[in-house]
Amino acid sequence: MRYLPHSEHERADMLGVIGAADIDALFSAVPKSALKSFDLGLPAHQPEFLVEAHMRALAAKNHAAGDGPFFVGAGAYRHHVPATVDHLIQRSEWLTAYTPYQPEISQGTLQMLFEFQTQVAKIMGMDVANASLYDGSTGTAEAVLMARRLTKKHKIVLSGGLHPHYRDVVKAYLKDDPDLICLSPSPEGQGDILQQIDGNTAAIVIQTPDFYGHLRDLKSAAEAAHAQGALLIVVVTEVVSLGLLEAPGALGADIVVAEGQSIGNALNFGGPYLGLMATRKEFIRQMPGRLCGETVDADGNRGFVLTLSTREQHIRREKATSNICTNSGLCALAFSIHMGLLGEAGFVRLARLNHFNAIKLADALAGVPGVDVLNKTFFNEMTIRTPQPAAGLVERLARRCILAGVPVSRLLPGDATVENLIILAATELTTDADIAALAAALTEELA
Amino acid sequence: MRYLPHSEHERADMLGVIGAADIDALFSAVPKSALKSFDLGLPAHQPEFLVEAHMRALAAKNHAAGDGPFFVGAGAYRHHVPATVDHLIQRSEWLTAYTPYQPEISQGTLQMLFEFQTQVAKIMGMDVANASLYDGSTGTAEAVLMARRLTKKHKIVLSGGLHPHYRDVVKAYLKDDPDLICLSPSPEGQGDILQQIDGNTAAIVIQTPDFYGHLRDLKSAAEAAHAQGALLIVVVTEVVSLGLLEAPGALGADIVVAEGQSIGNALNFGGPYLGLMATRKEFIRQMPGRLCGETVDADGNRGFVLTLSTREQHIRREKATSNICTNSGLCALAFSIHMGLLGEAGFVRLARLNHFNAIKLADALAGVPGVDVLNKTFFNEMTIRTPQPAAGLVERLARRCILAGVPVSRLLPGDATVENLIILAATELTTDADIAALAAALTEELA
Amino acid sequence: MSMNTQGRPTGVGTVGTGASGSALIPDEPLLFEIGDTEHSGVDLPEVTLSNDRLGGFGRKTKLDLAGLTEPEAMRHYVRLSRMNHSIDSGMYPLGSCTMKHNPRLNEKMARLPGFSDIHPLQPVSTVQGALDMMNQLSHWLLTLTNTAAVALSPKAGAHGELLGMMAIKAAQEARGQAHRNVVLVPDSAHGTNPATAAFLGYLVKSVPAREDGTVDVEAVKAALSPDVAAIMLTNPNTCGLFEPQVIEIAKAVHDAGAFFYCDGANFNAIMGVVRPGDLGIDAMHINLHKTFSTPHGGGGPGAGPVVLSEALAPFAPVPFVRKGADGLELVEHIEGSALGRVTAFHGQMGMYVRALTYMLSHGGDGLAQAAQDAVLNANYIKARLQHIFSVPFPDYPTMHEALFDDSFLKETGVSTLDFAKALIDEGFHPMTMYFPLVVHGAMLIEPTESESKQTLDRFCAVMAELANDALAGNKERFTSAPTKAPRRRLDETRAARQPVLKWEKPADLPQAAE
Amino acid sequence: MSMNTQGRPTGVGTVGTGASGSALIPDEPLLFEIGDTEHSGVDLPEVTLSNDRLGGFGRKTKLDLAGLTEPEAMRHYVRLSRMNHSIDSGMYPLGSCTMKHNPRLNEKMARLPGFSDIHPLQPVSTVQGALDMMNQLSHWLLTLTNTAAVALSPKAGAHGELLGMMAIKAAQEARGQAHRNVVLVPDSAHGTNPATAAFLGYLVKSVPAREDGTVDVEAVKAALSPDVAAIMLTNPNTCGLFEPQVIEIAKAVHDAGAFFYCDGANFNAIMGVVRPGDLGIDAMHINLHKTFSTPHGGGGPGAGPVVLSEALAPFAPVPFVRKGADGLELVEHIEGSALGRVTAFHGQMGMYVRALTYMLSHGGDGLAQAAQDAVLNANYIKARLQHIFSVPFPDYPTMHEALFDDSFLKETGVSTLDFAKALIDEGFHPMTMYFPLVVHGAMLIEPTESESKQTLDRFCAVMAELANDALAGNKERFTSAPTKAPRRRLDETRAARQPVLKWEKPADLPQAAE
Ligand SMILES: Cc1ncc(COP(=O)(O)O)c(C=O)c1O
Ligand SMILES: Cc1ncc(COP(=O)(O)O)c(C=O)c1O
Repeated sequence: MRYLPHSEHERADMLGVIGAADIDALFSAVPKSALKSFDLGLPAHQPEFLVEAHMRALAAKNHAAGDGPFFVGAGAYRHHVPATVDHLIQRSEWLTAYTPYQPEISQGTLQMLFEFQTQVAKIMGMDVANASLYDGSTGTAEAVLMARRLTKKHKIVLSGGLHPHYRDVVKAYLKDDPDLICLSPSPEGQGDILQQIDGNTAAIVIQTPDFYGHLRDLKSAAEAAHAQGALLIVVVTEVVSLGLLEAPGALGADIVVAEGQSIGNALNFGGPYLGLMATRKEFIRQMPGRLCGETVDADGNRGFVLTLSTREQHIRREKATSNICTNSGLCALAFSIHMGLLGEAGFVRLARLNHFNAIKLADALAGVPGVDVLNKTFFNEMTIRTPQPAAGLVERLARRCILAGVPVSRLLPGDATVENLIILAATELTTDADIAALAAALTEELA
Repeated sequence: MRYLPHSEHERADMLGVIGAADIDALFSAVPKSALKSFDLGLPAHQPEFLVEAHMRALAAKNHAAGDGPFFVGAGAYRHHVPATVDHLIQRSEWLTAYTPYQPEISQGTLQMLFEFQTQVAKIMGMDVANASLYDGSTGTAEAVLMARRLTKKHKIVLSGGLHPHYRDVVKAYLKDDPDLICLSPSPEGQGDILQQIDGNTAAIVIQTPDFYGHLRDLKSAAEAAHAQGALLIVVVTEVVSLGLLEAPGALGADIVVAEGQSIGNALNFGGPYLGLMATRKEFIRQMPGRLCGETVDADGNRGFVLTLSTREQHIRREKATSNICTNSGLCALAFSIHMGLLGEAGFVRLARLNHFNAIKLADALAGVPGVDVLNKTFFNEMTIRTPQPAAGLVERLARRCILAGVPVSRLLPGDATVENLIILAATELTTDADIAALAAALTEELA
Repeated sequence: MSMNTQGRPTGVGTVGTGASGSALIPDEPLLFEIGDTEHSGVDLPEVTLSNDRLGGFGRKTKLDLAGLTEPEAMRHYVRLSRMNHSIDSGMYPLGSCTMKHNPRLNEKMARLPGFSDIHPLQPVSTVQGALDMMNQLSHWLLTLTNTAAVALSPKAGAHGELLGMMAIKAAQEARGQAHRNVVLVPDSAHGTNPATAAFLGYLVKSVPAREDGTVDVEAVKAALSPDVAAIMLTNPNTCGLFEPQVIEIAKAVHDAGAFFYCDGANFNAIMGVVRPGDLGIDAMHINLHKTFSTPHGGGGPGAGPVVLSEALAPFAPVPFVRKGADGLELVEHIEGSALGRVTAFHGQMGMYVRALTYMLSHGGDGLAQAAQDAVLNANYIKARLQHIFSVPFPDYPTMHEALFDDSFLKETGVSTLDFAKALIDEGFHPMTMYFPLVVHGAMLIEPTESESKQTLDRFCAVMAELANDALAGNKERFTSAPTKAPRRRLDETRAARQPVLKWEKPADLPQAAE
Repeated sequence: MSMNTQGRPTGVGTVGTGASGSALIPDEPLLFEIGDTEHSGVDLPEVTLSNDRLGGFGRKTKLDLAGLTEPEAMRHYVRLSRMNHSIDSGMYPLGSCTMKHNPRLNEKMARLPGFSDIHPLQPVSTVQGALDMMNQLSHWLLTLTNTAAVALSPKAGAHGELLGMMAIKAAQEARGQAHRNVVLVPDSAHGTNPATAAFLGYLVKSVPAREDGTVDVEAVKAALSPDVAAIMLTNPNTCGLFEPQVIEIAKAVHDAGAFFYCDGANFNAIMGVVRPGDLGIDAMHINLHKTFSTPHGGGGPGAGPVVLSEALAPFAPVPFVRKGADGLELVEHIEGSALGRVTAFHGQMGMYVRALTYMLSHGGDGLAQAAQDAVLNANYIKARLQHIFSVPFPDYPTMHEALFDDSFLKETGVSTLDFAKALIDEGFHPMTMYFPLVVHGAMLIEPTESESKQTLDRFCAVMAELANDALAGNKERFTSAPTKAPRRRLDETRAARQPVLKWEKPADLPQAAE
């Protein structure tokens, strides 16, 4: 067994040192009835090449995004990750290190986290960012709880443009909470969230670009919220949009949560992803998640440590701001490397290219007979109304090897008003040929 | 341009420090007529994802060995390389280091080479091995020259079982040398090399398993050669065979050359590969290539250095044993890691499994009507005679997605006696299903 | 790195001047001190946006994001990485963390485009292999635990705890027991346990441990009341002991109408050897990033699937996979489901691939052998060190980790922390310290099955030598340690008192440099 | 590592006790001191060979090969690697070696199964993409050099020299000039040049250089005779200078019936800016592992394609690719070909993929910019250091490398070697030393285009500080260097006098330990 260093005689020697008759003697505390009292019936160990063949066969049964034209978005985006990023994150010293609790021999991870926090704060226009959360959806739920702690008020209003999965996660975290108001889906970009704000409101949650691709007005929202002592939580599922859209921090956001997958991380069928969270300086002590800070060592040299851990479960236990422990360290590294490679110039160029391709896509879709593009504004994603139910249409296009986007009904089943809607995204990887193929296939399917 | 760190203003600053008006001023020694006097007409720089798309499209036009049943060998073999090997050799400190001329900061590479030399010497049963040559074919030519230097005699006899490419390389290196005797191809394993040995003979060169898969008798060859003061050079193109076959050193070989690709290295369409060379202690100073040796540092700690470099071009120039400089360092590392993972137990098991699958293949081929298996002995490779010209048959099988082996005529064109011969190999990756598919297809094609 | 008084670096890659200076681990400036907003390591075409669709929401503020060209980035991240210890470069005996070997086959498989380049919302008909993979992983987890259902989606252990406790809450409500607002948690529990319970609004009530480090069923009975919704028990527990009365405890808990949440972080000790379902648990998370070798990544990502008993199975969250008429179906919504979903999409696919690859490599036989080797290694360390180190709970053989306390250091002036830092100078990562809380100055050592006898021997020799040196009064070696690492001890108080959580341009700093 | 008197290690991964000891770079025993013949990191089924076909040639002797399980192997090779300097971790200014950035995209592309998992002898119809790739690479090489043909197959630069000189020999024979048995080689040439010429049986005759470091056309004319087959000239030369009279030299050589072999190892200085074909060369190898960024790998593999003039094109070896009726054809045999083949199969495919990927990434414009940046960087170093260091050839701007001699150290007792070793302690890899031979105590510095201005500034500052320190009489710092590396200076004499070239079991050693 290739992963186990002991030979049989080493095992025997060690048992001898321990003074145990056999290995079972070390399991003496286990009730007899439960110790090795079964036959697992699982396959035995296998050579690497057979395991590889097994896994390759499974992978081969999936249609990879690169296999044809691809327009699926709705919270996860296919961008190009430079080879450098994936190479670097596989280095032993990044991949196989633990959480940097021993700073003297973890300065690599710690300095990287400090750089990551800086990058995240900068793109969001906020004072501070944490060292990552699981993903955007759980980050949104954490932000909602954080807002309650900060304001000591209860009412939470979720915009109708919030990703339905994010809404569901907040609902699960706030189970049956009557103070949680979820506005109905707003595929046309309409919104009545500002009317919902009252003196009991802890926070309103607005996603932009929203689930349907529309850009939302954060400035008015911030003003309305702040007027009532409520916080504005901004959610971003496509972090690339921040290269082209005004920073939420500059518009008055109090907490910004984002899904960071687009930078540095593959689609991975939904995970692992990367939760980003940034906030105002004065809110740090209610922030969940790890924070890395600068300090000096005994020789006066600059160094970094995890800090403010009195917010965290391993110190504060039931009084912690969150129960999160393991977070998305390596995804944060991937993000930080990719963002470090992009820099301001590259990040802005990337965002512009995404928007450019999305405009081409929108224009091409608008030209397909029977198709309406619902968006007046968008970044790289938009919603169309088709004359047919979306689910079947998308399925038929998939059979033509075109992954045409997400039928809204997949996330909001049973809602007749969205049955014919499809959300489509374009990125820097979308080619003119892809768009032409989609438009042609859609035209044929709808003919 | 992502690989170039300078911005335009940095370039200008640097020219200022240099005191050059512009970059062309630094090229003032170049004749005007030759400096930038052309338009290359080459494409401009491209984003990574477009380059990747271009290369993927080229790769996709090839039939990869893993795409179907595969029996091609004849000097290059498809074995499983553990993921650990390929991961490790991509570590910056291995991949992007230079030849370890500064031992204080190259102990990683040096210790590895010392271990590699030990491994190679052990599997060959020889006293010493060098730190690699380009590949087996050039290694064979180097061995021949080394034998001449050692014996101060001239005649070289190449067995008819030597890989035709190896023979061609020796011929090129020894251009028009009347003392080079190349015996005619011996697909049946026949050999008359011993009769060729005379008092003027520097060395005889015998490959085993030979090009056609036959195992050759090294012991008698060594005795016959030594009786005349000639050396026995043994060539091994399938290094895995040494797990199951007696070590050439134990049978009297004086110089052993092998192609090491099978361990740790992919097929790569023929390169980079790995030349292994081992010899007797007393012959070291005539050996080509780098050698790594043990020593101590100023504090008395064990360390390793490149040594005996008075054999080499950078010290001896026109008196060097060879002109080789850059060799196959990283392929040697891959070999050493893979061999280190295998160990004696694994290497022997691997060789046994190869032989086991080859026996199944031979038996299945023998069962195909019209096919003769020429080999009485083999390791993992064999030659068959078919009723039809081999080239066309192999081509037709390729169209059925079966890569059925190498038509001997590909390497010995125009030789009517080999026109119907195919060389086929099995390895640990050959499955029963692959063999059945081949036998069935062959039966059909020959029906 | 030599620093000016503001703690800023004075150059690029200076080799430290102290004893810790190594020519091959030079200091590295911050990304922002190397790059600027013009440099970029990504080539992309410049496009003209003549008619944008941004509706006036376009960016007006600058990002001020530094970029690096590719060679600069490569060097920056390679140099930073070289300042890290890692499991690949040395023993990492962190108790409760299961820092085992991370096979690279797993990494390779996770990167097959058929797994890494598929979207969570592309048509289910186009991801049948992914669903099959999830099904196979589920089968292994269910078989190894002998439980009824598994929810794959939690993102890490603590997230699994959350899901499990949510399911318990929902089940209690379904039984009309919504008033149950207490969760029992032993003091030895990991911080995530009480944090999770509190996160869901439960009151946390502690259960005392016995002298021998295990939980007394009688103490549990005494603590159980009609207000108790569940107990959260770690087994093997955080002292490295298997709870001998776990079956009785489960029964008592069930009899009292409560559920048994088992923290499965220590499953590595018993996988393939003991099935938690046989012990009466109702929910248990499994850290794939511990037991099933998905790499820890410097702090994640992990994956914390939760197995559930028959009683809790109906309260599993979406999504899950089931067999349908046209192949595998992904169930993403259930009408009136009590729990909904705990994360967007389907969880940590990348970790599932790695974990399943690991399981197939090991096989059922190999997993059991691994568990037994993990236990063997911990007992070997305990046996070799127990004569010098103080063992708080000597009554039972330990499971996968060996726990010592600091009483052997009492007279030395050397603290557990000092001792651990001295280990750094010997090339080892420290053990877990000061956890579990139930032991004074705890040192929790988990070697895992991945360490060879040779390494364990060396580790024990170093530990013994250090202990003898501490007892011999050589306090300075410990209090000044580490001296051979890239940094000496860091000032954590300063970090917390004057938090500097992001880089500011020296010019932007309130008090400028010098 | 603490050692006994036999130089054997006393333990696993001991942290060195000297100043060079770093907790993160512990010493590592030899593979054979860790593993044994039973351990294996590869799982394979045991098969029964009831009826083997080995004809009695089966192995009787033991291999005595140590094996490691996978976690042990991972740690062994990661630890070893950490003792290496690398281009990714620091500047590697080795003159003549072009240690430039190695993009990881190239590595990724080379590993696509369509390139890495194809066999050199599978049917040509199944490898059309590979042939197309080779054709595209050839097109770039021919375009950049303006030559008539290219032979891709040489395995490295020296192998390319061999091929080129073989072609020249064949061409001379074809012209009835087989008697020409002299090759002219300047003293500044790399060792492979005279070694290659001698390998083919040529007499090597040196050509003196001028005071200014370049070759005088008159000196060449004087050396040319009816016995001269060729000149081997490096351009830019190994002093970092472009040969100003190269066109005149080519003409003189041709007029005398000889050929011009150009060593193209320094092509990085001029790619996209000067086409060697325009200068009159007949053959030139191009080190893909220098100019076109394929990684050096600690000593290879490389690739040394050779471009050929019209005159030599007919003497190119097999194999080559050409357009045929059914797509691309691989020509593996030519009836009566003068040269045959210089290696089995088709050369370094893996390197071709990397080089073409690099070319496409850079584009024609990027390659020219890279060459100019390489030259800019070398001149910048020269400009910043020329006031302290001694410049042997100040007349011309340098090309891609800056050459200094040791005259500035004359009174200091510090040698070039000492100086270089002190650079190690500052985190830099030394420059090339004592080459070219034409300069006393040469220091040849090639920064390549990959180094940023920031790094160059730091390098120059360190170089200047070292020089000043040497001049200030601080000899000890240099003669004792390095002190911060994993090893102090090694005893090379001992290594050569009592060669120990492989590990022997201590028991097997003639004189047993102690
Ligand atoms: C006993 C125990 N429970 C729970 C956890 C939390 O797991 P995670 O870090 O994956 O959230 C840990 C992790 O360290 C643990 O050791
Ligand atoms: C000038 C010069 N010529 C030839 C060579 C030989 O090239 P290779 O090492 O690829 O054989 C080198 C390599 O260092 C060189 O610098």
